[in-house]
Amino acid sequence: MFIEARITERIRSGRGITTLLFDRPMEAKAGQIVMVWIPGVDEIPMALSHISGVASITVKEVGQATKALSALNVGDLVGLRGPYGNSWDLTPRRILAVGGGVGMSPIMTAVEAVNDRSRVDVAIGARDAGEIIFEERARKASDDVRVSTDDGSYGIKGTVVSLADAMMREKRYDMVLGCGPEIMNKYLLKACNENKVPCQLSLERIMKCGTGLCGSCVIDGLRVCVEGPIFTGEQISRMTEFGKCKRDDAGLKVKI
Amino acid sequence: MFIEARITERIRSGRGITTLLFDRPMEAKAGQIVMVWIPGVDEIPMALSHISGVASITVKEVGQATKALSALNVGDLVGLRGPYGNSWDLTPRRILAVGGGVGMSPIMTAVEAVNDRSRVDVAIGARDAGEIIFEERARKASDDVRVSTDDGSYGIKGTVVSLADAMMREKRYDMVLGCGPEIMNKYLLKACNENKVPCQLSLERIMKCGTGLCGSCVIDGLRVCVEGPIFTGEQISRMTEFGKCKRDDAGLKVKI
Amino acid sequence: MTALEVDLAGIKLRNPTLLASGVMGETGDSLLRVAVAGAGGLVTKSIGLEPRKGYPNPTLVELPDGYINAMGLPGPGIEAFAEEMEIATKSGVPVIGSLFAAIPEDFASLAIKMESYGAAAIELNLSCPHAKGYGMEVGIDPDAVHAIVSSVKDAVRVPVMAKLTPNTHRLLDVARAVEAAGGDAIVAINTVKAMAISVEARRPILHNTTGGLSGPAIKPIGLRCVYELHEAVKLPIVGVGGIESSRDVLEYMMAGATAVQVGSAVGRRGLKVFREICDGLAEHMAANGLNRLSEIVGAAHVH
Amino acid sequence: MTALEVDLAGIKLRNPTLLASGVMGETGDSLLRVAVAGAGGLVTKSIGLEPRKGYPNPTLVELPDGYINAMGLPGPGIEAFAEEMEIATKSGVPVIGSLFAAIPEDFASLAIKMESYGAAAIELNLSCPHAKGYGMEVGIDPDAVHAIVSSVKDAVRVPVMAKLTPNTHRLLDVARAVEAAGGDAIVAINTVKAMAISVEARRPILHNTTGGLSGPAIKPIGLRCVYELHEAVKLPIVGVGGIESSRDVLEYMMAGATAVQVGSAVGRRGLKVFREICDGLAEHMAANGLNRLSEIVGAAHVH
Ligand SMILES: Cc1cc2nc3c(=O)[nH]c(=O)nc-3n(C[C@H](O)[C@H](O)[C@H](O)COP(=O)(O)OP(=O)(O)OC[C@H]3O[C@@H](n4cnc5c(N)ncnc54)[C@H](O)[C@@H]3O)c2cc1C
Ligand SMILES: Cc1cc2nc3c(=O)[nH]c(=O)nc-3n(C[C@H](O)[C@H](O)[C@H](O)COP(=O)(O)OP(=O)(O)OC[C@H]3O[C@@H](n4cnc5c(N)ncnc54)[C@H](O)[C@@H]3O)c2cc1C
Ligand SMILES: Cc1cc2nc3c(=O)[nH]c(=O)nc-3n(C[C@H](O)[C@H](O)[C@H](O)COP(=O)(O)O)c2cc1C
Ligand SMILES: Cc1cc2nc3c(=O)[nH]c(=O)nc-3n(C[C@H](O)[C@H](O)[C@H](O)COP(=O)(O)O)c2cc1C
Ligand code: FES
Ligand code: FES
Repeated sequence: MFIEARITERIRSGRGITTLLFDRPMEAKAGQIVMVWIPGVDEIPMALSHISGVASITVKEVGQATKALSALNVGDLVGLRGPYGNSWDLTPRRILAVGGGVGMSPIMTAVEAVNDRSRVDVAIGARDAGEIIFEERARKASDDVRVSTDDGSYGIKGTVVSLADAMMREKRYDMVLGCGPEIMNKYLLKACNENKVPCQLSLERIMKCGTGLCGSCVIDGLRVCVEGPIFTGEQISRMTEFGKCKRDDAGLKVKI
Repeated sequence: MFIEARITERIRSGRGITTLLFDRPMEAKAGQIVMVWIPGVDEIPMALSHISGVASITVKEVGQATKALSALNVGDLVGLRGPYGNSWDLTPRRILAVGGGVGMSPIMTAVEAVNDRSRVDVAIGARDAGEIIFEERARKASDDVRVSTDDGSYGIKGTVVSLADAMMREKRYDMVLGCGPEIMNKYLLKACNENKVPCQLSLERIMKCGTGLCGSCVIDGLRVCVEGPIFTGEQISRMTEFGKCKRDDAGLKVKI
Repeated sequence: MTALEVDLAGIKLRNPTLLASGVMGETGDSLLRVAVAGAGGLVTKSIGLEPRKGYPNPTLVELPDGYINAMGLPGPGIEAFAEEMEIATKSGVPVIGSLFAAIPEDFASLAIKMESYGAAAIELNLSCPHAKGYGMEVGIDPDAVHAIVSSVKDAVRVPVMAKLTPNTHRLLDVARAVEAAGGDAIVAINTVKAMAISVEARRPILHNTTGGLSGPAIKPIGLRCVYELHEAVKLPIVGVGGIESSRDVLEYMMAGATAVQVGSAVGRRGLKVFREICDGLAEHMAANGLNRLSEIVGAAHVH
Repeated sequence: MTALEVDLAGIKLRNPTLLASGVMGETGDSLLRVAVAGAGGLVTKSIGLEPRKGYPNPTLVELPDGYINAMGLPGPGIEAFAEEMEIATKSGVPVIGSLFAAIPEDFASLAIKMESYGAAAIELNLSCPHAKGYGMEVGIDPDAVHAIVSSVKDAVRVPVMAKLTPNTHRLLDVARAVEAAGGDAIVAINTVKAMAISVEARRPILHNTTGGLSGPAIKPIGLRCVYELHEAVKLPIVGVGGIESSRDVLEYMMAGATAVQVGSAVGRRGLKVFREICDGLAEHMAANGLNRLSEIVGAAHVH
C-alpha cells in the first residue's frame, strides 16, 4: 500500500550517508525493503534501517535520487510503498552479520532482531572511517563488533570480507548474513564456502514495481523484490548472473 | 455481498407458505432482510426466518416471483444479498410479539433471540387455520402463545390485533413487536397507543437495491432497507404515508 | 464565505459535496434528508418525459469495492416530479435537476419544467451506460452533445451542466462540444459499463445483463477524467466516482474539480458520509493554512 | 485430452491460464519460472523495434483492489529478445510473442522475427493506454487495426491475436475489424486509463501522470467486454482483467472466453495463483460433471 510519510528526524550517519526517520511505523521484518518516492524526482528501493517503533531508511548519496532524498529536511514528504520482499532467517544459533558501507542498514535490523548480544557478532566495513556507520548501534546489540576499513583509517586495515573470514576461522558460526556491494557479496560467499558456513546475502537489482510484476529486478528469473532481496548461499551459487551481469532499465544485460 | 446458495430443505409451513433453508449460514440479527434472486425470474426482499445455524426464508405465494421461489426444490440455486436493514430492539423486559400470516417470519427470529420463555409472549394470527405458521416453534420459545383466525377456523375467532389488544389489557408489556399487512400494522399501532405500550413494526415497500441507494423503498424519506424495515411507533406516527399510500416501481404515489 | 463554501458556475454551495444523481433522488422527502445530513447540494434522479418503471430486478450487484447497477432510469416523469421538487427545494440547499431524453427538443422542454420547479441548475445525463436510446448512446457524439446543450441553454436561464461518460476515447472532444455550446459545467464521471456473472446460475446477474460500475473501483478512472478535462476545457468540473472520504475529495479537487458528487458511498458508508467528508476537509484546511477550497482546485497540475 | 486442456486458435494449452503480457515477461528465465508455476502458456512483455528504458519511476501505484501502472513499455527490443525467447521456448508451453509498434510495416517485421524465435502465436498490443504513439492510440481506430492485422497475417503463419482496449465505445467495431482482417483471436482487456494523486505532495504519483488500472477493480469491465465480444464476433476470445481465482476464470469463460490471462494476481497472490486456479477449475469440473472446459464457453448467454 502507498502511504505518505513525513520526515521527523534526519541523522548524518556517515559521510554522504543519511538516516531519515518517518512519522509512521511500518509492520516490517528485518531485511525488508520499501519503495521511496521523492515527489518530482524519482522512486527508489531502500532497505529499512529501523523497523521497531519508528521506520527509517539510511541513504547513501550516489546519484540524483539519493542526493535529493538526502537533502530532504524534517517535515518534508516522501511516499512509501511496502514493505516488500523476504526477510533474514534468524533462527540459526550463532550468527555473523557482515555489512559493507550502507549495506549495514538491513544488517543492523537483523542484529537488533536477534535480540541476544551473545548470539550475533558483527563485522562492519567500509572504504574509510567516514563511511563506517551504526558502530554504536551494533555495540548495543552485540558482544563482538569489529570494524575494518580498506585504507586502515579506522579499525583493522583490509576488506570486511577478510575481517569476516578471520572471524569465521576464529569462532564457530551457524550462519553469515551479508549486505554490501555485489563484489563484496561475491567474495563473502567464497569465504563462507571455504569456511563451510551457510550464508544469506541481500542483493540489489533495478527495481520498478517492487511487487513482482514488471520483472525488472530479476537475477536468473528470481525477483529481488519477491524471492529476495535476501538469497541463500546455495541459491546464489546456482545463479549465472550473480557477480557477472545485471539488467539495465530496458532489460538488457550489462556487465557488472 | 452477493452469494450463491442452494436449498437444503423445503418445508411446507402453511397453505401457500414455504420455508426454504440454505446451505450456508448468514451473520444476521433478528428482523433483518435479504434480497433473494431467483435466476431468470426476479429478485425480491424477504425477511430471514432462521438466523442461528442455518439461514432460511419463509415465502408466501402472491405473484410470479414468490410462486417461482416456492416451487424451487432441494439443491436448487438462489442468489442472496444482505443481510440488510436494522433489527428488533429486544432489550425491553416484557415483550409481546405479534405476527400476521407470513409476518410471523421475522417475528419468530425475535422470539427465539429473546431466549427467555418468560420474557416474550406471542400472538399469531391469520385469515384461517391454513395460514397459521410457526406455532410449534413459538411454543418452544415462549410460555404464552395464543392464536387467532379471522374466520375462527382455528384458535380464537377475530383479528390478531384484537387478540394482541386483549393480551395488552390482561398483562403488562414493555414493548410490542409487530409484522403483518400494513392494515394490520396500522390497527396494531392504534391498539398499542391506546394501551400505552411502545411498539416496533416491520414495514414493507418496493425494494430494488436493498442498500440505501435507489430510494425506491422510502416512506416519508426513510428507507425501509436501511432505516427500516423496523420502525418505532413514534417514527411511524410521524409518517404521512404510512397506511395511506406507497410508491410504485416508477416512484409514483399509489393509495394502499 | 465560510471555509468550505464553493462557487460552482455561479451557484453558491455551503460545501463542495453534492448528492449524485440516482441516489435517494427520486422523492422530495429523501432529498430533504440528504440535505439535513449535510450535503452542499442535491442532484435529483434523472427525470424523463414519462413515468418509467425501470428494469425488473435484479437491478444491483454488490461487490467488495463498488456496485454494478442497471436501474433502467425509473422515475415518475417530469409532471409528477413537480410535487417532489416542491418538497426538495425547501431544503435550503441548491437542487439540481438531472434530466434524460433522446433528442434536444425533449431535453429543452424537460429543462424548462425543471427550472420552473425551482431547480438551481440543470444536469444533463449524457452518460447512463445501460438505458437504450438515452445516456451514453447520445453522450459519445460531440455533435449530438453540442445540439443538446445548445438547445437547453436557449431554453433556460439557470446554469446547465453536462454529465459525461468515461466509456469512450472521445471524452475530451465531447467536453469541448459542451464548452462550445455554452454549457456552464462538466460533471464527470457516470458509471463504467460492466457486468457480473453467476457461475452457479450460469447467467448474468443483472436483469439487463450489463450495468454501470460505481464506487471505489472507479475512483482512479474518475480522477483521470477530471485531470484530463481540467487541461482540455475552462469550464468548472464536478468530480464524481468512488468518493468516500475527504481525502478522495481533495484528490478530485487537486485534479481539477470545483465540487464533487457522492453516490455509492451513501450506501457503503451511510448518510453520515457528507458530514465526515466536510469535517475532514475543514481539518485539512486548518492543518494546511488554506482560506478557501478554491485554492487547491487543479493543484496537482504541476508541469 | 486432459480435463483442463483447451484449444486456442489451434494452439493446444494444457490449461486455460496464460501469463498476461508485461508481467514477468521481459526475460527468458522469469518466463520459465511462470511455466514451472503452472501457467498453460506465456505471453511475453510487449516488444518493440528498439531497446526502450520505459518511463522513470514511479511507474506503479498499489491500490487496495488493483494497480495503476505506467511502465512505458520498457524492453530490450526485438534483436536482443532472441536470447530470451531461446530460453522461454524451452518451457514446453506455448510462448506467445507480444508486440508493439506504430505502423503496420513495423508490426509485420517484428512479427516475422518473433515467429522465427519460436513464438507459438503473435499478440498485437493495440491497447496500452499510456505509451505515446502506440497501443490504444492506434487500437481505437478500426481502419488502423484492420491494416495492422492484415499486414501481420500476411507476414507470419502462426496465429495472430489482437489485444484490445476497453477505453473506447468502439470496442466491437475494432473487434470486427480484427475479424475482417483475418485475425485469429481477440484478447480483452488491457488496462483502463486511470491515475492516482498524492494529496500531501499535491501532484500525480506516476511519473507519466496517467497509467493503466488493472486487478480486481476492472474485472466487471473485462467481463462485460468479453460478453459483448462473444456476441459480436466469432473469433475465440482470451479474457483478461482482474482474474485471481478459478471462479473468476469460470465467469470469464461463461462470458465467452476460450482462455484467460493472469497479470496483477501474480503480484497480489503470487505465482501459486496458476496452480490454485487450475485446482479450482478441476474441482468445479468434477462437481459439475464437465468433460471439457469448452462446454462452458459462452454458457452465460441465455437469451
Ligand atoms: C533491494 C535494494 C535495497 C537497497 N537499499 C539501499 C539502502 O538501504 N540504502 C541505499 O543508500 N541504497 C540502497 N539501495 C540502492 C539504491 O536504490 C540506489 O542507490 C538508488 O536507486 C540510486 O539512485 P540515484 O538516482 O541516486 O542514482 P543513479 O545515478 O540513478 O543510479 C546509481 C546506481 O544505482 C542503481 N539504481 C538506480 N535506480 C535504481 C532502482 N530503481 N532500483 C535499483 N537500483 C537502482 C543503478 O545500479 C545505478 O547504476 C538499494 C537497492 C536495492 C535494489
Ligand atoms: C422488507 C420486506 C420484507 C419482506 N419479507 C417477506 C417474507 O418474509 N415473506 C414473504 O413471503 N414476503 C415478504 N415480503 C414481500 C415480498 O417481497 C413480496 O411478496 C414479493 O416481492 C412479491 O413478488 P411477486 O412477484 O410474487 O408478486 P407481484 O405480483 O410482483 O407483487 C405482489 C405485491 O408484492 C409487492 N412487491 C412486488 N415486488 C416487490 C419488491 N421488489 N419489493 C417489495 N415488494 C414488492 C407489491 O406490493 C406487489 O403489489 C417482504 C417485503 C419487504 C419489503
Ligand atoms: C443506483 C444508482 C443509480 C444511478 N442513477 C443515475 C441517474 O439516474 N442519473 C445519473 O446521471 N447518474 C446515475 N448514477 C450514477 C451516479 O450519479 C454516479 O455518477 C456514479 O455512481 C459514480 O459515483 P459514485 O462512485 O460516487 O457512485 C447512478 C448510480 C447508482 C449507483
Ligand atoms: C505492470 C504491468 C505491465 C503491463 N505491461 C503490458 C504490456 O507490455 N503489454 C500489454 O499488452 N499489456 C500489459 N499489461 C496489461 C496486462 O497484460 C493486462 O491486460 C492487464 O493488467 C489486466 O489484467 P490483470 O488485471 O490480470 O492485471 C501490463 C500490466 C501490468 C500490471
Ligand atoms: S521490481 Fe521486482 S518485479 Fe518489478
Ligand atoms: S431498496 Fe431501499 S434504497 Fe433501494
